[in-house]
Amino acid sequence: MVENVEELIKAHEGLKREVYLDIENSSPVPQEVIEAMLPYFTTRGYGNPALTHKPGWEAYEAIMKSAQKIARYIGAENPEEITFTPGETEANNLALLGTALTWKNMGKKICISEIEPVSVLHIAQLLQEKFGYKTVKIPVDKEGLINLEKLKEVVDKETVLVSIAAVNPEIGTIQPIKEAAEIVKTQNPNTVFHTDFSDGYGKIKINLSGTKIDLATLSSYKILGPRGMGALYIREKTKIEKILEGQIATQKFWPGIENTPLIVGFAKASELAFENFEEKVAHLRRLRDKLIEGLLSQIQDTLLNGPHGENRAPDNVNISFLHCEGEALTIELSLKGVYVSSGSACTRRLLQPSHILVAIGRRFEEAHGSILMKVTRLHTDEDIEYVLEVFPEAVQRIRKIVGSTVSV
Amino acid sequence: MVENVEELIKAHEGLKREVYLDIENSSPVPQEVIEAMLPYFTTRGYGNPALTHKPGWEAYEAIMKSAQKIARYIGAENPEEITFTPGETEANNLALLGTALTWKNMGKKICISEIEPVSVLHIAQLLQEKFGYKTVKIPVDKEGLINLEKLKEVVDKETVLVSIAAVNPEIGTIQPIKEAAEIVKTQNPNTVFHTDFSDGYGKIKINLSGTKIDLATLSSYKILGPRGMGALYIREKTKIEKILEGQIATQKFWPGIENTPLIVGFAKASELAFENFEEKVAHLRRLRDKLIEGLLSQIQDTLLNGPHGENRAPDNVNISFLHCEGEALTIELSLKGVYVSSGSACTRRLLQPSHILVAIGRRFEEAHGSILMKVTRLHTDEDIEYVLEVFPEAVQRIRKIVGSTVSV
Amino acid sequence: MSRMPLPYNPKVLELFRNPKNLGKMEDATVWAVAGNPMCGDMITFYLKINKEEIIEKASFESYGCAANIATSSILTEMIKNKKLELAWKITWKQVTDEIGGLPSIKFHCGILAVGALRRAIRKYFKEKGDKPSWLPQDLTFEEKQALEEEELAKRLAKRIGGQE
Amino acid sequence: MSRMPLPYNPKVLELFRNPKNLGKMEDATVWAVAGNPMCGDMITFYLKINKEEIIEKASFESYGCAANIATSSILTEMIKNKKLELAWKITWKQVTDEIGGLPSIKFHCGILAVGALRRAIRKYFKEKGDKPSWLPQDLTFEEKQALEEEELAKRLAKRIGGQE
Ligand SMILES: Cc1ncc(COP(=O)(O)O)c(C=O)c1O
Ligand SMILES: Cc1ncc(COP(=O)(O)O)c(C=O)c1O
Repeated sequence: MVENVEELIKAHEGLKREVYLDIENSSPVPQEVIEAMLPYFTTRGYGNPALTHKPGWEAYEAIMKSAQKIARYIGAENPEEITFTPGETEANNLALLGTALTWKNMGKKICISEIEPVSVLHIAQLLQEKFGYKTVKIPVDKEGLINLEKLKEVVDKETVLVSIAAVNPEIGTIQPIKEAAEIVKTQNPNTVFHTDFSDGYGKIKINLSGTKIDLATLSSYKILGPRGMGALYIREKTKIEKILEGQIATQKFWPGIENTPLIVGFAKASELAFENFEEKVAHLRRLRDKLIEGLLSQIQDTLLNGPHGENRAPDNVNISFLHCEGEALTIELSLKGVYVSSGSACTRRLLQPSHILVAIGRRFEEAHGSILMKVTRLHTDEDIEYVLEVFPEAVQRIRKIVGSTVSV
Repeated sequence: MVENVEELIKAHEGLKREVYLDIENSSPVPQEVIEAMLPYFTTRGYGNPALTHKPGWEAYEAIMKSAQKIARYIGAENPEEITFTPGETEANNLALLGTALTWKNMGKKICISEIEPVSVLHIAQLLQEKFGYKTVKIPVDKEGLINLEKLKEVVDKETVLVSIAAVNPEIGTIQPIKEAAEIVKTQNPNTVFHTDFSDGYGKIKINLSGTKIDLATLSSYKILGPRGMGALYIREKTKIEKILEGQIATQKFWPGIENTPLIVGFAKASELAFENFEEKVAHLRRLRDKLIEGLLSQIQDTLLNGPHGENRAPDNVNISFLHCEGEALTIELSLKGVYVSSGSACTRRLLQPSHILVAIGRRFEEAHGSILMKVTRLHTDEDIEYVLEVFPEAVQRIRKIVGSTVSV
Repeated sequence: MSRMPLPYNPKVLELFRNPKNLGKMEDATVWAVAGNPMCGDMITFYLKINKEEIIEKASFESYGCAANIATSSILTEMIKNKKLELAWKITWKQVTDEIGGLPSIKFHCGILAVGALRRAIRKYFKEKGDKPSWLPQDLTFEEKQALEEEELAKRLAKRIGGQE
Repeated sequence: MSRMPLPYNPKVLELFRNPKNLGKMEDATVWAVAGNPMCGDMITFYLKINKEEIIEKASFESYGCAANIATSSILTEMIKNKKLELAWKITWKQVTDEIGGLPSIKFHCGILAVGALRRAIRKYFKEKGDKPSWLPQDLTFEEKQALEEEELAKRLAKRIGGQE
């Protein structure tokens, strides 16, 4: 199989431009972030931050400063509220399983939206299937906005946890998350409110201490930081239990010794995202709209998935190309140097396409032909123009292969 | 607090040499490993290895080649048996909790040694305290060798799991792990045998497919690879359930998308450890013995913790300095550029000193004055000589502060 | 298996890029479909069959991934100028081998391609009102699998809610 | 708190490196110990007290971490030339403040230092056979804590197995 993949990579030789837009799944790390991390791999702070020697103290300093920075960017009261985890997945697991463990005798109802990322969805399902919880899914409208009325109805005395992503990772819907948290706490002040904020961090501003949000997940690579790093904001008085056991260094809720270089990289990536924030976000919005409008106007039989305009994450582009299978299209685009992902069942290794697209009412065929892209501050107008140049012919070629099949 | 730490770091200015020996807790990463990782952060394989585009295929290739390499070094049948995790802690949690979840209706007895690392010990305790398991601890002798007779007695029909570290991380005892696994399987062929092999990997050879070991934990930083990476060897037919939920990329037992640069770094560190293996291990042994003999001969009232000679890990040095508190000594040594850790209660933020030292019969006072050091292939004779030069006066100064206190 | 063996081999990629016998055949003797757009996997096979029951021309259209496209394309090559009886006997395993192997999660692509071909052959004889002795009464493995995938898609769609 | 606030401040480090009033005092009027080597925390206080009940000299020895050493040392400075009554009134909080603050997990070091001092003062009056009115009958917070730590260590040692 390794030989096969070498051939696949070779098939990409001689590309005149490469544009990576699959930030949803992974991302390259810019040079400035690398340079911030490097000393912590080799010459500084490579010790255990809980120990009394110089490399440990250097690690402690770096971790504290990083936590302070990140706390500031999300309006947390203090850096102790930041728990670093190996990623978004682990932070979501800690939020949901840790809360369920803490309140296991208080109630057995959990409430999520229909369009949560799989790490939230699958934990909620696990709690229902194996631990006697009732998991209620709040429906969303055609743009992915959660139904606040329904949320109000559902949250009751039995509800230990509500988890709703502030910004949907796939279709970019920005939820009224503050209101959602207010509603939940009005219904039951003891319900813990969690949000996966991975797609909001660095893209929309939030001041968590001014909200009723108790737990919020952050992810490093989604803002061009290194993989292997995420965080869970845990509001000071929120009770939670750790879900794994082991050596405790400076943190209480995730065992093991902190990964100083990656924490420093995450903080540096945050700094780069929040410096001249408005300007950067305006750049994202402009490229996003250029890409959306270019694709919708040049290619027929397309559907934008998720909201238009202000309710949409500034970086998110998700379009369904009808009569066009998504995985085939990602390969065709890859051979032209454009790297994207698809909500197709094929890409997901399941018969079902993205549950998120289905939840906003897309037919299966529409979901199979969806392509997800995210622009970053490092993308240029030329990048978008290149994507717009190669996209129509890629879609055309795949549609030619499909021919009359799907309309038969 | 951050200001305080800056002062502490400043107090180290003008050191003529620095020798980092706290490999137990964290480690710097050599330049060759950095160089292997760097392209995967910035220019190659930064995609999701499960996706059909070039950066994904590059990631897949890198991960497969890394897994193949590591599989080869431990004598695994095939690379599918390697599951990458964010660290040793997570691999141990997966091994123990994942096995307990799988066999929860088969038996409720778990068996570990008295001297397991805390990530194994605490999970075993958790299973006992919260999930109705009976955790039996196999005693060890004064050198830390497990009692095989006792193991044979304890393992019965009810025993779902045995976990014994092949090499003890603190006192370096090399266990007769093959025999232990044989005994366990003879008593009950269904019992899953796990070993935390983090302190053996790269230091002693093993051919796992020729043993009865089902699960084995590896750690990257303990062989000078990057932090944030570990692995669990899962023998092909061994059943285990994942313990966290989320997006599945190319692996089945740990959710989330693989961390390609750190996996590549781990593989490169492995390569460096296994190239000219005998020579490197001989170098470790020589430096280890030079350090042990130098300290024992120059400083009075010392005790070597763990075995002498062949039964001791080639890199491990652990000595108790009587009438000398360990944390104070680590600070004194740090101010001279020698970075070590201690089994003292203070360092551990508990009233109790290392359970491992207590288990081999050390009195509390002896444990409090213990210092743990590990040498690496990058240490030189000059490093060891420097340590031997500064150590006696450091111990002397701390003993002067202690004065007659402990003998009162 | 813990690692999803995803990468296609070079032959799949080549046929994905330059598929042979692609497109609707206007003068087809018979055509058939297998799969369902709901599961993102659908193949149409067109056959031109002469009086000696030899496949003179075969073509395909495919709504599916690269493996789907490549297996369909190679199958059209494999059956060209073959007697129907011989074409019928081609198994999904032979198709997969011919293409140089497929990742296990893509096996169903080869199965679907063979399913579509066999449907077309059955349809040909049905329309002719004639059943040769080599043509089994019962559905073969590949045909059953195609049917199952189609039904699974419908059930899933129904469960998820009101999709056609 | 999720983060262990570990780093010592510069004053602690300075006193760790250059402790004041270190060492056994041969001509001490009284001495006392608090803590237990089993928990890795033990302080000996030596006092030279004159007829006016003024502490003329104080010194210490410490088996413990840097915080332990520094708080003991600063306390010997704080009580020098003080009347016993005033020395008695110094609380662990004042010691901790004097040293510029301690990480919370090191608070017990200040408590133990004050505990040792108060024990020495009690012992002085007990040996004299005299109890001034300002000296409370009951153990104070710091003395009780010292006692508790000592007993915890013994219990732990017993539980873990056969240690003295
Ligand atoms: C003393 C000690 N150090 C280090 C580790 C491993 O830490 P990590 O999982 O962060 O690699 C452990 C895990 O049990 C441990 O007990
Ligand atoms: C589609 C998708 N991509 C990425 C991630 C995050 O992956 P990681 O935890 O490896 O950062 C998730 C987590 O839920 C996800 O659902």
